[in-house]
Amino acid sequence: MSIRETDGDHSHLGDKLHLDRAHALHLLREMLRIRQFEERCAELYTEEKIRGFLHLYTGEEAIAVGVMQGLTGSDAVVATYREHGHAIARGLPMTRLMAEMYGKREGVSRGRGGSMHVFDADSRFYGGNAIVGGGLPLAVGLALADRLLGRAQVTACFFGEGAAAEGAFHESLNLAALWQLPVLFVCENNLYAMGTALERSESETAIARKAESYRIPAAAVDGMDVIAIEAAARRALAEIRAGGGPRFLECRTYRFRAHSMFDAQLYRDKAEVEAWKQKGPLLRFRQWLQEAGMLSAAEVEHLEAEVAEEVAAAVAFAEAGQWEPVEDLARDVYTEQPA
Amino acid sequence: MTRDEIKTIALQELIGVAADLAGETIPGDAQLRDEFDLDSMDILNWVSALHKRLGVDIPELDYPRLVSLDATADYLLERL
Amino acid sequence: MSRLYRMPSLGSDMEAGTLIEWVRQPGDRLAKGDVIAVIETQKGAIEVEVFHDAVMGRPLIQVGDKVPVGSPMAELEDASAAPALRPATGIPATHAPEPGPAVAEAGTRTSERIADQAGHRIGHRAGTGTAAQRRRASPAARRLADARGIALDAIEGSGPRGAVVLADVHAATGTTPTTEAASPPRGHLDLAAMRQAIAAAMSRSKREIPHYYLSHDIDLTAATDWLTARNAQLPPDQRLLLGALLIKAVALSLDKFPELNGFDRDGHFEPAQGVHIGCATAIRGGGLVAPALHDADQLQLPTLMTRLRDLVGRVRSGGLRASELSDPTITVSSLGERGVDRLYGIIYPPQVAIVGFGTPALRPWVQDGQVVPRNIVTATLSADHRHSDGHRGALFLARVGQRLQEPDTL
Amino acid sequence: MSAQMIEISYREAVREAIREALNRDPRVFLMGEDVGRYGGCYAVSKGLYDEFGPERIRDAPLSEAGFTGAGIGAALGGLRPIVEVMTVNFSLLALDQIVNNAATLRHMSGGQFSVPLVIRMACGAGKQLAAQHSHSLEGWYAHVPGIKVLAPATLEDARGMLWSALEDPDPVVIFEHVMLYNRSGQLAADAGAVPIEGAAVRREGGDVTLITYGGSLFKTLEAADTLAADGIAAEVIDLRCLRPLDDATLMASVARTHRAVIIDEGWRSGSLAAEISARLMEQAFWELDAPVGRVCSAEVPIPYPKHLEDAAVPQTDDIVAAARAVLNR
Repeated sequence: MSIRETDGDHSHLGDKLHLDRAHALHLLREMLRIRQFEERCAELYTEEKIRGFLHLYTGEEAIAVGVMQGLTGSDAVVATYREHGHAIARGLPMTRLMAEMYGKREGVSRGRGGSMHVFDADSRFYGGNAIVGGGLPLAVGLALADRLLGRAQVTACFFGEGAAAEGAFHESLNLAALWQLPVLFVCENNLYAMGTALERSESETAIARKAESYRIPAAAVDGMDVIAIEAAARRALAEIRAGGGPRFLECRTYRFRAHSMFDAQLYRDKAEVEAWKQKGPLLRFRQWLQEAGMLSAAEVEHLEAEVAEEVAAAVAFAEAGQWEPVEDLARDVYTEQPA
Repeated sequence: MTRDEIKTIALQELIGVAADLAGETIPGDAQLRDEFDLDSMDILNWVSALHKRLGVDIPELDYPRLVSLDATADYLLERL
Repeated sequence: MSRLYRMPSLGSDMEAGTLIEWVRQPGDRLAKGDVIAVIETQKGAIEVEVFHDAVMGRPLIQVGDKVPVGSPMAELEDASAAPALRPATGIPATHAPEPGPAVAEAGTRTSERIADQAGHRIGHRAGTGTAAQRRRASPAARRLADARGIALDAIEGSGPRGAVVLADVHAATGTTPTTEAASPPRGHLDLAAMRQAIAAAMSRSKREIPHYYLSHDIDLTAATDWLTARNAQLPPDQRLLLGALLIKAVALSLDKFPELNGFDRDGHFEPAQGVHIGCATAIRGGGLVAPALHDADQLQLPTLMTRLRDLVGRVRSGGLRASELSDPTITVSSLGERGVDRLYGIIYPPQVAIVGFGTPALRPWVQDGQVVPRNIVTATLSADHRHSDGHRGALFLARVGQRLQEPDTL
Repeated sequence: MSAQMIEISYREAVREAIREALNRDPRVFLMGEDVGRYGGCYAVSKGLYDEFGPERIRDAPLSEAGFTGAGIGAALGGLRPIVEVMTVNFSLLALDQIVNNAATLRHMSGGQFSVPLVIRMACGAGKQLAAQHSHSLEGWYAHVPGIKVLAPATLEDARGMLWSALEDPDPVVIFEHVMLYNRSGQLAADAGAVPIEGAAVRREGGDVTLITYGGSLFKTLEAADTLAADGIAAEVIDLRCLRPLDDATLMASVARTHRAVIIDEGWRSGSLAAEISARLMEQAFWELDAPVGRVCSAEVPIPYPKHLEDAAVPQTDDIVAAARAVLNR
């Protein structure tokens, strides 16, 4: 049981992952959809169309997109408050996601949750959880239900490296391992818990090793490499589905934008951000595709235009949405019982 | 004007000044002051009303004669 | 400019009233003192008046509505602003520019505005003493007392620090907690409620007021002779009753005895500003009301008599006015020709004295050393010993007697 | 009611309720610290492990946040978990999961997800367990919209509330006062589910309404006996359900008695008693003939020595005195 390190060399993928052109373009498109959606959200935030906290996933898109490739429709997803990427990659309609950002009734959570609380029953997307570490026990419970009900489903649980400092993280890993539950823990280690650098908050900065201490097979992956992530996720998911109990992926990544919109980023150098941007998942994957002759510049342009259209349509949809009537304020605090 | 007509007028005017007696049955021989609790103000108002209606002056000294509707009718018949 | 006509308080025990009739309609000009509406209280239907010249505006409540004291009943337009000056299209006031204070009060009469600034209200008859402290009472007791038409002031409280509690209200009304009072029929006196109100007021009076009682026989021969002679010359509607003379004699005699004319306010005496005689008037079938004959000391006898007839008539028909119920400064109770020799009254709180007259009768009387038959009435005084003494009370009764010896000066 | 009665303790009544639920619905399982082999800290689940096995009588590590959250997740995933938290004090470790997740998910997700979870926990003083095992924080939970809060005091409720709570699509927190577990009495052999809404009038009386719940119910009934000996007829209302509160029953009673005393083992400041008092002011002010009285716990951590523990929580004499005070007798 060791931590597997991966690098940017995709040659090893040949026997594990059939990377045809269509799938490669799909991965690129998914990352691009997330990127453009969020860039537009940032703009809309400055225009006061979107309020509250807005945490952007920019730079980390490869993780959500990569992991989701291995999930089936009946698997469950538990995410954090930086979950737009997961929602888009999971297949939630961008229109209703944008309406949720606006707080409109047409939003995926009826506008109740906003940016931090995206929920979708149809795709088993259980948030949108804004208490750091708070989603992990839910994932354990969802997996427990699957186990006890005999369903061959997996719950993928995303969280940042900051969650590793929470008790709920350790309790959940312990429970999942103890009860051998079908959970894929995905740690998005972007090196900063809000503004606190990893080495300033953790005595052991290799998060995957913490999982290992609970006897959960763990791997550390280049979080900027969508192919590497997909490969690692597929491998882990296959092991989970085979009854091997939980698996843990630590995806080493970086967020290009501030923690939330109101963040002066005093805690890191611009040079550091720039250096990471050069390793950005979109940039690298696009370059790799072009170098491999799988993608032309014109195709990139066309792809970007298509995604821009989708984002524009989502904004139009959100703009046209309705506010939930105030009379419905108390609706769904409790389940309405049939009269 | 017959005695009965006079008696009817006397009753009407009595009710006029003491509306709260409207629902009462007032026998002709009933002692108005004692049985129907007429006080000096009621008597004065009644006398004033009868004066206006019939033009009969009823001096104060004669008030004691107005003991009942029958007695009043008799008295007024004399004075008309 | 419009003001609000609010449900007037007709007594400290009144908390709400029910509108029975709008006597005046929107657009009608109202002079100060004009009756605007009839309201139902536990003391019967009462005509309520306006205290300023005004034009009746939009009614804000409907016939049948019961609203607490102080609730707006109707808008009153300022009388100086002729209705024709109002915009015909009825632009909502909220759309008009916000007028400054001076503009806002432009329609208000100067005297009234000054009075307002001085903290007084014209037409407000109550004395200038400090406002009586709110009676401690439980919410439930307040509600029941209101429903039963009983003044809280009239009830002795057995609760903590003298608070009136439910049991006190039940005791005062002789009811049990399980019996609920039926609501009185509209437009009629609720005799049961009145009975309870009397019971409560009299109980409180007997508990709280240290009465002293004086009795004095007065020779009425001169007065009755004068009256008989006068009435003999006049048609019935101009004749006087002896009661009018008695009221006037009492009213005039009070000028030297201000301690008998006023109110007890938490143990302190507050002299009244005028002499408003509460004329105890029996209601056939039981019950008693003592509405005020305002400024009785200032009225000529014929006027006083006219007012008295009007007042008694309205007691019987249930048309008393607000100020008549709340304003008496002393009460006079006369049993007239069908009573007993003498009556000792019970003071009606917060008044401090009540004068009683028994039935005048021929009695043996010593005059110039001879026993002669004279027409004698026994006058009594029940007064609050906290605010006056027997000696002063005796002088007062003697003065009433003297006044009645010279009826032509009344 | 059936004529067939059985002698049963509160503890056994709760156990029977769990057993019935496990038998009736395969989705039901019990999870908590030492609920299995140990038999439950208060022996409620004794014997169930042998009967139902480790999957359905699931011992959890000392991870209140973890297993309570897992209970929420399992409920989301289609199960009907009964999570046992050993005492209300420990539940604070799971408060994030209960308040931030269980209570919010339905509303926050726009009605997409329900959390049909039941959390049972012991509460209350009386067993000399001192300041970290004896508190009554029911009022905190009753503060939170999105969950329902029950306080079964009687055998019928101990036996019958659980099934109804499991049937409820929303999270339900059940408080079992530690001093009730050993109380025994007669219960119908076929006793079953009872409604989990509405207060119950446990004793009728016209002079004063005594409002209480949980562990204070029997002290309050004792107080009512004492008062009755002095000619004071106290009505005793058992709230049963702390959220939502049954305002109608409270107001109807106070409309008859015009006086109320609330007995609540929680601390006075910001207590459930404070909430009820406020509602009486809002809805029954004009019925009140005296200020509302409260008997609550002293504002101290519950101490260990018996005499101090007794002094800290409402006792029968305190209730009698408070009732007399509002009656001015």
